[in-house]
Amino acid sequence: MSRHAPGPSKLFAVLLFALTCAVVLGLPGARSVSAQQAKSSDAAYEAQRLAADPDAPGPVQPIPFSHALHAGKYQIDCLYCHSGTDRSRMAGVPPVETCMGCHAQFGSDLEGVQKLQEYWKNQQTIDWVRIHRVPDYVKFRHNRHVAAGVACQTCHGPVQDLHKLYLVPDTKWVNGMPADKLKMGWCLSCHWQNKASVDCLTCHY
Amino acid sequence: MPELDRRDFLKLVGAGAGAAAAAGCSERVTKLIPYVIQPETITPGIPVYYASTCRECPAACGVHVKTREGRPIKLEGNPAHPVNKGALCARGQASIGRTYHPDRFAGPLQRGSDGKLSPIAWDQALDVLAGKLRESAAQTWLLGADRGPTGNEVLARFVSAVGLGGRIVYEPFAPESLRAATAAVFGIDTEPLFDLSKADLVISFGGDVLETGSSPTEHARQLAEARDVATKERGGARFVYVGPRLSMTAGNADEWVVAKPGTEGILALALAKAAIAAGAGAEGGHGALASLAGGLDPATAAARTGVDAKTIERLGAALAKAKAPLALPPSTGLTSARGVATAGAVLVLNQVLGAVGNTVQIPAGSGTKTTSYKDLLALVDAMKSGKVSVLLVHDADPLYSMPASSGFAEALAKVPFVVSFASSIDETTNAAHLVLPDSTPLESWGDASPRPGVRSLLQPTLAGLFDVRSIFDVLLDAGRKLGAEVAAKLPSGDFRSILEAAWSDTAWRDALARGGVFAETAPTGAPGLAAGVAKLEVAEPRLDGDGPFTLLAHPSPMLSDGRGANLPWLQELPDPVAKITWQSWAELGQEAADKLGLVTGDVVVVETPTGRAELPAWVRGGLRDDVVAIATGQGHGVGRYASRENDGQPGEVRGVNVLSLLPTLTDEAGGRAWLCTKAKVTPAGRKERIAFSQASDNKRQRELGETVSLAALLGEGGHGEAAEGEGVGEGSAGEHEFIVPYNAVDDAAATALHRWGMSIDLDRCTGCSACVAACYVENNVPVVGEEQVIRGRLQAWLRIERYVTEGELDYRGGRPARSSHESLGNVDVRYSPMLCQQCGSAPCEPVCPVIATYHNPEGLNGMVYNRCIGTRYCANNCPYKVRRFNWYDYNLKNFPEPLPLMLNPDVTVRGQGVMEKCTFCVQRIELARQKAKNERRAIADGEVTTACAQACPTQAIHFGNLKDAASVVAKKSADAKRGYHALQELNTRPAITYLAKVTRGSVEG
Amino acid sequence: MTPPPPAVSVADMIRPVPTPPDSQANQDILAVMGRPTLPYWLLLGFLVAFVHAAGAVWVYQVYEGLGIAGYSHPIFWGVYIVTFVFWVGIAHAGTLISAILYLFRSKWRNAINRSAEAMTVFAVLTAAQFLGIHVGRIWKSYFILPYPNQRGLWVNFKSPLVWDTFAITTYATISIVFFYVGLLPDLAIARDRSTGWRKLLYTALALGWHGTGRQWKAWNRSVLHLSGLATPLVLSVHSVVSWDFAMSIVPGWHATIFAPYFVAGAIFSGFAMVLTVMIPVRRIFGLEAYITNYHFENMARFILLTSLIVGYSYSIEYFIAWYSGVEPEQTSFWYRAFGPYWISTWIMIICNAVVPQVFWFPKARTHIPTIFVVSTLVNVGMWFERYVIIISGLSREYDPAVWGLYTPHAAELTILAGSFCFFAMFFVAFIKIFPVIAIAEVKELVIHERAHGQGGAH
Amino acid sequence: MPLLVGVFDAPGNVVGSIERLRNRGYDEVEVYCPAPFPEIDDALIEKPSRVRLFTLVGGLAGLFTGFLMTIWMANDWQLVVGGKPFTSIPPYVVIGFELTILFGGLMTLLGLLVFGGLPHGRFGVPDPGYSARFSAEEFGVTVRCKERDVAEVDALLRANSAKEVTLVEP
Repeated sequence: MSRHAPGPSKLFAVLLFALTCAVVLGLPGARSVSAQQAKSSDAAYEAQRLAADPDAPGPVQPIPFSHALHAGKYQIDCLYCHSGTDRSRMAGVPPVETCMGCHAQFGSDLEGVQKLQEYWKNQQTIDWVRIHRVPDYVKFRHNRHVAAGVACQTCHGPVQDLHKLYLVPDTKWVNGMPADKLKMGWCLSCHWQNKASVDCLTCHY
Repeated sequence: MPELDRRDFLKLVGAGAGAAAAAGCSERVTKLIPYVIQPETITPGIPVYYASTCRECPAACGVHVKTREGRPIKLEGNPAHPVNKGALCARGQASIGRTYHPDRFAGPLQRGSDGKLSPIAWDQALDVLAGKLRESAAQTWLLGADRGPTGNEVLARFVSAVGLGGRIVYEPFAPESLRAATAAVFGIDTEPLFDLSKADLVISFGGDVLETGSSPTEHARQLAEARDVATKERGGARFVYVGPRLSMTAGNADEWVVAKPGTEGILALALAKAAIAAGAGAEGGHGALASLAGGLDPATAAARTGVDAKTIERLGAALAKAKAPLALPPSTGLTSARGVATAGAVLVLNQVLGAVGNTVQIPAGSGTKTTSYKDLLALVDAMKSGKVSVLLVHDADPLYSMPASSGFAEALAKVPFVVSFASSIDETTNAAHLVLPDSTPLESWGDASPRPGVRSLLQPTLAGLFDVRSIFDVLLDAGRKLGAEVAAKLPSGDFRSILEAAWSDTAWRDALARGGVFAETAPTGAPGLAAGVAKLEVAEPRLDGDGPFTLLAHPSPMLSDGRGANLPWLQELPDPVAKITWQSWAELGQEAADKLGLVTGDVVVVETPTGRAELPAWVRGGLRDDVVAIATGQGHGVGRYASRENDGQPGEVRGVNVLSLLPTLTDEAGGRAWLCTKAKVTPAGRKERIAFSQASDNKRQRELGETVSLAALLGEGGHGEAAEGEGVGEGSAGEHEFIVPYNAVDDAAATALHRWGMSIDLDRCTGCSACVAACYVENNVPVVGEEQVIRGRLQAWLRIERYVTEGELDYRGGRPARSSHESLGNVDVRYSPMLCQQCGSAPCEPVCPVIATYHNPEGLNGMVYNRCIGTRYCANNCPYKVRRFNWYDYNLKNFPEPLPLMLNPDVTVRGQGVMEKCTFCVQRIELARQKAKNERRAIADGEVTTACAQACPTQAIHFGNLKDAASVVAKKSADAKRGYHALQELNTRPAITYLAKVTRGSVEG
Repeated sequence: MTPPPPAVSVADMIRPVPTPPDSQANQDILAVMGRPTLPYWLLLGFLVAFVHAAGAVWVYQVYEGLGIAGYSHPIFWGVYIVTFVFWVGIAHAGTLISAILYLFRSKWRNAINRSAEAMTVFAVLTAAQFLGIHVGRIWKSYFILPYPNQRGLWVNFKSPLVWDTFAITTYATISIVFFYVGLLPDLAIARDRSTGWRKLLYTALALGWHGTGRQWKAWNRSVLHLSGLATPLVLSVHSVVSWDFAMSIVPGWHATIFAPYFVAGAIFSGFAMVLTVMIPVRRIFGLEAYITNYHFENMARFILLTSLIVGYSYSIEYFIAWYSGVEPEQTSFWYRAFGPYWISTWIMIICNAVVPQVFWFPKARTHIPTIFVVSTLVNVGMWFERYVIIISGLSREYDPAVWGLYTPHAAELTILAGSFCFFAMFFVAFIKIFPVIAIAEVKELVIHERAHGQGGAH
Repeated sequence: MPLLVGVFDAPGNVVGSIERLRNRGYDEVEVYCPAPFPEIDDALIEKPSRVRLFTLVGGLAGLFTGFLMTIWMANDWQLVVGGKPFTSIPPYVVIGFELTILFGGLMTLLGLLVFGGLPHGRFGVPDPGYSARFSAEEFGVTVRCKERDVAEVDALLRANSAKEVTLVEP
């Protein structure tokens, strides 16, 4: 609960937010991107191809983003893009700004990055297809699990090896019944194992 | 990710919390939409708080706006603000709904030739406005409420620069009489400040300071401080209420003096005289008094006021004896054509008692200076005679809030071009030709200064939801369109820059952070009496018409002057006294009703010289039999919630607008008079179902809303039950030898760090219902509407029960008798908040077949919505009846767009067919737990509190960890003399300890 | 004894066993199952139609929410639960007659046990539906079963509602088994005398019953054991139902007398229903030879007895309320008799405790119209008994601020009516498909009498 | 082998003939009764039916299931309701009882099928010698014997006042 009062940053925030909303409402954005860089590695091209592969499991995303490339090859820390996940109930999904932080500099020869820059130019939001979700009456807390040292892969699968993301199936058995990934029994089996709270009110309220 | 949340809610609202499970929402393709640029302060999932100011009433309480992903979801009191010190009243709590109101205008509108309002673009709208101004600036008038120092300044500059006819600052409940009286008595045109916290004897002459006064939250807190039995000796201040009606404020008094309405001034003078006779100290007012209260010996005063001489002498003596007495002037309802004299008399009494400079301050420039009512009436005449060609209306609904007899309607019809700045539909806007929607308080910059030294800021916490613009920027732009010379006279820049400039004398960012600059000015001392005193003519007021009844048009605590009527929460919150929702009702005294052969629910015709109205009667003992009382606020014909739905479409008039009955009278100084007519009351011969939220105020001597006499508390015998400790109260005195004393701490797991508990101090609870409103907003509690309330389906998790006296074991047949146990001159009202008691051995738990409700390790009575199958056995078995069932998918039916945006994302929205109830705001506990858990410690006292406790103006509710012996709640719960548990003979082992209300008895001379 | 005739050659003896005219009992009772008449079809058609109408209302309720019913805080249970308890009560006569009277070897049961058992089965089926109709989230109601699930959750066996689920399920199962076992020999009889689809049906159901020695031996034993099991069951089921209320702390519910009180009431209403149904059936299908006034008189005696028990319970409830000195209890009962629900209360007292007293007079016990009227009134009275207990109890609880009132709405009343049609539908169909009287057991008597040459069909 | 059918009116005679046939060493005897007559069954089969065993086993199984299930489930995931102990016997008695009855009843049905030899014969094909009159009010006694004994059996049955005796199979 960040009850600290709004400093200059907050004001800035409010204005920025106003701007964002205005943009969402379709007013023209004011920024542009220079794209003059060296050619990307073949690995990058390969990754992009695989990430876009319609036959691979998982939904086709607006941008062929490869976790295997970023988290795997380049070893970028999850929290670098998904910031806030260690502080908040919700996982931080990187704003376009974050992506542009790097891709303003390079990768513009990749069609995926071009798409990204397109989004940025029009100040549009990227509508990713959601893959991991729990019902709304389940109050999952990312920060708690990060604090407890649960690896992201535990729930999200080996993202560092996945070019195209999907709900990597995993089944635990509870009372002889199969509990699929992100189902209650699946969460519980881990909670029981690690002596985490299994009080109903921990997740349901 | 606002969009994401909205989608979530839409789905939630669509599918319902539980039903979603069946739907298997994980299969549904949903989008994950991040920001383009994420504001650095916003971390999705973590609330951010911004300090701002509530603009529901002139009191200008400071608020913290709780935002999630840049979206305000709740208003909380600003602890740093001197007015409300962290509390926030029901109206403030509900005001967040204005921003997400389904009636809001998406953008500017113009009335076309077809008579319908149709959207136009802003610049187009501005051209239209500018054009009108160019044509007839001199015949243009600006009518609206006070907008704070800077706002007023800008408006004034605009008026002069463009050369408008003038500006009317209009506030229907403005205490003009009091201002005039202060001017007359002390020669200073200001509003006196009353500090109840210092007083040891408060006598209110019809001043309903706790619900509809100038600053209810503040006064409630002060009164509670003054009467705190823990710190003040002998029960602290005594409180006497003078007036014809047992209002909420009166219900909190020790003694109720039933005076004839309008004779408060006379009584005040008589008391002053009696006080002097008993040797009141201050020389101040004696001279003036002699001239004013020449012949007012107790006997004559008694004859004129209907208060017997003995009482007058007794009270006089008491006032004389009191160290810090305080007399409060009448508030709106009792302001008569003699308003100035009455208020003046009260001020004189204060002067005589030496209260001025002590409990009464007369600081220059306090309160809001409104235009005199007579000037407004003059404008109405001008409008009638076609002298006004353009009327700009903002922050006011005069077409509703002006008495019909003033002819405002006809006058407005004569105005060729009416511009409204309202952000959502109201009566006046419905008649406007151009609508330029202003931004709501949560979206706008601004400031307010309720009294010298206290400057409070508003800052926007939401933008882009609607295409609306601040009235100031609109007017400035329109003005600038009129040419360079006008523009030159206008302040430069937009309103925000103007505001910042106006605050340049302060540390702007600091001020924003704290919510303003709060430098309380030093006491003003006691100014001497001015010559004006002699001119006061204290006498019975003029009342138009004839008829056995005096019409008392008292302000509604929830709807106020009608501005609250379109907020569903305020409609559904039961009136603190009548416990009626969504409707208008006429209060009649018991005897009067018996004479007319009326019972509660019978429709009566109330006739005055200026109008007639039909509305159901509520028969009560707490009202003089020569008075009929009707609350303001209802009677709207537009607005989704303000008006009744008529085959699916709003537009049928809801209830009665009492203003249609009032003649247009003014007080001596031209201020607005409310107590101004007699009325005839006749049965209409039909019945109407009243939307009561409470069946009966007879508690049948059961262990609810207990009291303990002061004598008993001080261990001086009297009622002995206090000594019993457990099971305080007349009803339970020594009867329950089978009650097992218990320790609520035992009902938590030994290993748990917390046992959540609550203490509720009935001696502090005023019944204001702020907690209820807070609960509604915090927990996404649905509003169900009039018809459902009548069918007994109110969804409130927390309700305030209003019991009168210990009650009797009446075995009347038929329906439970609505007619109250009140009686004239007798105050024994017990307000008792009732919410889930989180019982240690809860009757609701073992009967649930699926363990949807259970007892968690920290002592909470958990309710798992998605497990519930809706057998409703738990609710049957709950003796406190605090469980509510979703008979329909209320959240689907009653949360039209964009209301879902204000739902609390941390609380599941309950779907059709599940049980719901209070869980001590477990979502707040979970949030607080994060920090504590990271630091491997228990949640500290004060680190988490429930929405109800937080909102309470008097801090009657304390929430915390009972396992922590040092916590406030643990200490409070340990109170052996006042502590009791509701219906303890059932041995449910509640976690809530009530502290019995202290009966201090009537004031001794 | 005649001397054996001279032996003839084997060849001469070869010929099929001739079939003489069928026995009187078979003819009479199977005649009931004869070709349905037009009025029969009309009646059945109406019933089916109404059941569907009620079903439509229920679907609408599931879609809209229980709000369309008359529920009102704090009365969370209404007509649905009332009707549930009512039908469970009705269901008691069958097993009682079949099981308990069987153990007591009171042969007069033979004439009525078949139809009574049928009623039991149909009544239980009707009642069971109301558990589903009543809950807020029918689509989640399977949560109430203790089945292994990935959530790792079980049910709360401390909850009377779970007891109820088990009791009703058991009772339904056992009643059906009992009904079927009793039906076996008659199915064989029907099989031997039917053609077409009926032949097929009965052949299948009869499981090749021939009435051989070992079949009868096993059958006798099974019926004995089933009776032995069903007797405590029938007493337990309504006790459990009564605990749905007695286990709570609601004034007017929380009473130790409830179990015996409810069981007596159940038998009371059960017998009344059997009479209400059988009197017309006997009349229409001319079964006077089998269901005689003697049977009716015995049942009237039972009604008189149980009526006395029920009446006693009423008075005891009030006595305890007064004697306990618990004010909420006293208040609740006062309002029960003189409050908003006084009409229901007095209907219940008069119909259940007063009217049946006419059976003290043998004339009344043997006068069929009287019996019919009384039994019908008892049914009405027993429905209102449950209504009074549930509604008036809930409407006057501990917190006077939230006292409330409840009046049933159209939806509930439609579904209530629908439940009667549902029950009737099954029974009407049953009349034409299965023998309404246990033929084999009737024959047992007939043959005995023929063997020992006694008279009178008792 | 030939099959004779004797038709009787009185159960007493049936019992008589059965005993006689047994004494003469005829084992393949079967009776068809229209109604339950324990004396006949007992004459045919001496030892008491073992259905009782099934009932007992079923009942006990139910009882144990009832208690073990409730106690185990309440402790498998311990959730406090109404501050009551997890293993609280009184409420579980109800479940125990109900399951006793349920299982007992179902096992009894099973017993009937097993010991009653149901389903009996091929679908829709009656035993040779069975006829509809045995589901009316007459009794049938069928005897399968060697050809040379036909006469004796015939005589024996008639001697026990069989209404008629017929040979349905040579």
